[in-house]
Amino acid sequence: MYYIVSIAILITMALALTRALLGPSVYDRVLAVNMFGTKTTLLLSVIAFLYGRPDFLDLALTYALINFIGVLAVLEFFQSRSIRRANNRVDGS
Amino acid sequence: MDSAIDVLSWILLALGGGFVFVGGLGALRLPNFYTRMHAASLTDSMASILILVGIMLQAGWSLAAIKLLAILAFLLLTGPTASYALANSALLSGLKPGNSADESTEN
Amino acid sequence: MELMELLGLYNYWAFAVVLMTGLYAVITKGNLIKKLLGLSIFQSAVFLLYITMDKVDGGTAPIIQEGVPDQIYSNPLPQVLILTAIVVGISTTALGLAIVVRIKESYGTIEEHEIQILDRDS
Amino acid sequence: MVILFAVFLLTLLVLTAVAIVRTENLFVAVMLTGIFSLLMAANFFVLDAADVALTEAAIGAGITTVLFLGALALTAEHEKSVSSGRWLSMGVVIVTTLVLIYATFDKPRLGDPQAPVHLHVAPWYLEQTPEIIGIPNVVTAVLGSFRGYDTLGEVFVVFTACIGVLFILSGRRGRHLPSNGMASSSTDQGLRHHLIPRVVGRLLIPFIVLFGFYVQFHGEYGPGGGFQAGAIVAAGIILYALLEGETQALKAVPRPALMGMIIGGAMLYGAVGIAGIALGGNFLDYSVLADNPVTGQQIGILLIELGVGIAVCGALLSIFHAFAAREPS
Repeated sequence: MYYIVSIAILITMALALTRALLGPSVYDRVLAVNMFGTKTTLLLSVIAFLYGRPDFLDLALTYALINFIGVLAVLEFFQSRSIRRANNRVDGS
Repeated sequence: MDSAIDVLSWILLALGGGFVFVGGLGALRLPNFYTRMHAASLTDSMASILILVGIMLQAGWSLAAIKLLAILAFLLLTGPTASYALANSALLSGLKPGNSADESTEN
Repeated sequence: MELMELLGLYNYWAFAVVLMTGLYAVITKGNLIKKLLGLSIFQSAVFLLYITMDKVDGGTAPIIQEGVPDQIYSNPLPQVLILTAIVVGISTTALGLAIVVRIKESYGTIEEHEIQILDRDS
Repeated sequence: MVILFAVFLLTLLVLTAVAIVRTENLFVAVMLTGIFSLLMAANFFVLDAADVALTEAAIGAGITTVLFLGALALTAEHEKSVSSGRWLSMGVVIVTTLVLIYATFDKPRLGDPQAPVHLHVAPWYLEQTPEIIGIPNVVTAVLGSFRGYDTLGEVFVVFTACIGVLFILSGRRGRHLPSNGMASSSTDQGLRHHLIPRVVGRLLIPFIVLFGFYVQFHGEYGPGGGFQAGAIVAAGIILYALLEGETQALKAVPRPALMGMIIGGAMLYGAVGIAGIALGGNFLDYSVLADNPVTGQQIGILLIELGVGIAVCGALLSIFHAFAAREPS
């Protein structure tokens, strides 16, 4: 059963990667990265049990905790970019 | 009793696998960014609940179950937050939600 | 068995392709950040090679379990080398990025050929 | 069966690497690097390297993306495509790939127990660790004790790289740039106006730091250790900086404290080594630190892991602040 779940997750990872490669907007790619992160968390939990070493759940826990820092960094990146552009417009006029 | 828990956990895992797959399909096939995000984020949360609870039933009362609970709690907190942040930055830079297929280009 | 032999080499093939993809980015791309990305891909390929070598059939991660006497463990040595190398890798990449940022501030560009033109003109 | 998972993951890895090199939008390339790192971590885990996977997770999930985005904000987002000598280099690369693949046919296959790597010192480490050091995680034992010199060197490489970044970036910015006090105040507000990320992020920061400490002090018994813990704690504080603005994060952990962490961590490592000499042993020989050699080894590993954790955390945070404090031209 773990195998079936892992295979479903792996196929979904491939689908998410396809979305990341196709785009078309940059946000689609960020979405794909975020999806990929959740899928990796689930895959690592499942494989930890598949291997019979549940003490390796620490790894999935790491991803669950810090994976969304990347998305927040993207939000901050776009926000400061739009502020900068607005400032440049004010300076230029 | 044990076999009942086993059956329940297999059902949850199978459902979770199904949700994961449907979410991936939605993220690939739906026509524009906001619909894709809708598909991905909702199924992400649902599949996380189903799969992690399924494994938790297998683990029984142990440190592993508590860790799984923590993973689930953090995923449920961070997943929707990440979706919010993403939708917000998309909206900020002028990607309009609409029902038409994707017309946006790389920016 | 033949198939398993070939699958057992797949990791090394993936290593070769990823390594050369990184090298290609380093030698052809003119953008300095792209070069650094290529360099970090190259680096990751080397990590992959080392970690591939640590696997033993039927083994598990080298954290000794009590009450399992005949457990086979994978090789800890490559893991130690790569564990430290990952952290060193991000620090050196950051150093590279810092240099790129300074180049951008001095030259106004991070494209290699434009920098060369500016250097020749001055 | 799991080997098939590995094959699948590796195929995705190769595709991602090719896509990173092909795309001309650097922002997209950085996002794909995130996927690349996730795939690497999953691969490491499948190949039984839990400690390495944890390191890749701690570094790749947040810090790499944040650093590259910081550098992109200061430089440019698009690359200009120039194709000079592209076919020649493509040819060279393909030929080298084929040569490398040809060479792999002489390699022992994946997981072969008779491979030369598994016959030399590795069995000795696995056998002797429970007796000499008495901790379950052999990776930590080799890292901290058997190959302590190596790790000392790596810590000083991180230290040196961090000093390099600070030298290059912390000076005054380029002379031709107008200093705009208004811009700095308006861009450095973090995500203060986004209520949801702010609330959730602030809720998570204590857990991230706590988990970092768990990884630090549980490293002898499970996957973990100083390198991972330093990166995780640094990620937590970087999250604070993203949410509240960089100046606010500097109030929480000021620059002198960061300097103290980098130097103090590296010095702690060195001091443990010198304490070994002072007590009559060799440099980095922990057996003399306590009456019982096994306890001495454990104390030594605990202390040097602490030094590594502090130094790595300080170095990564200083690097982050060096990039974040700079104004784009």
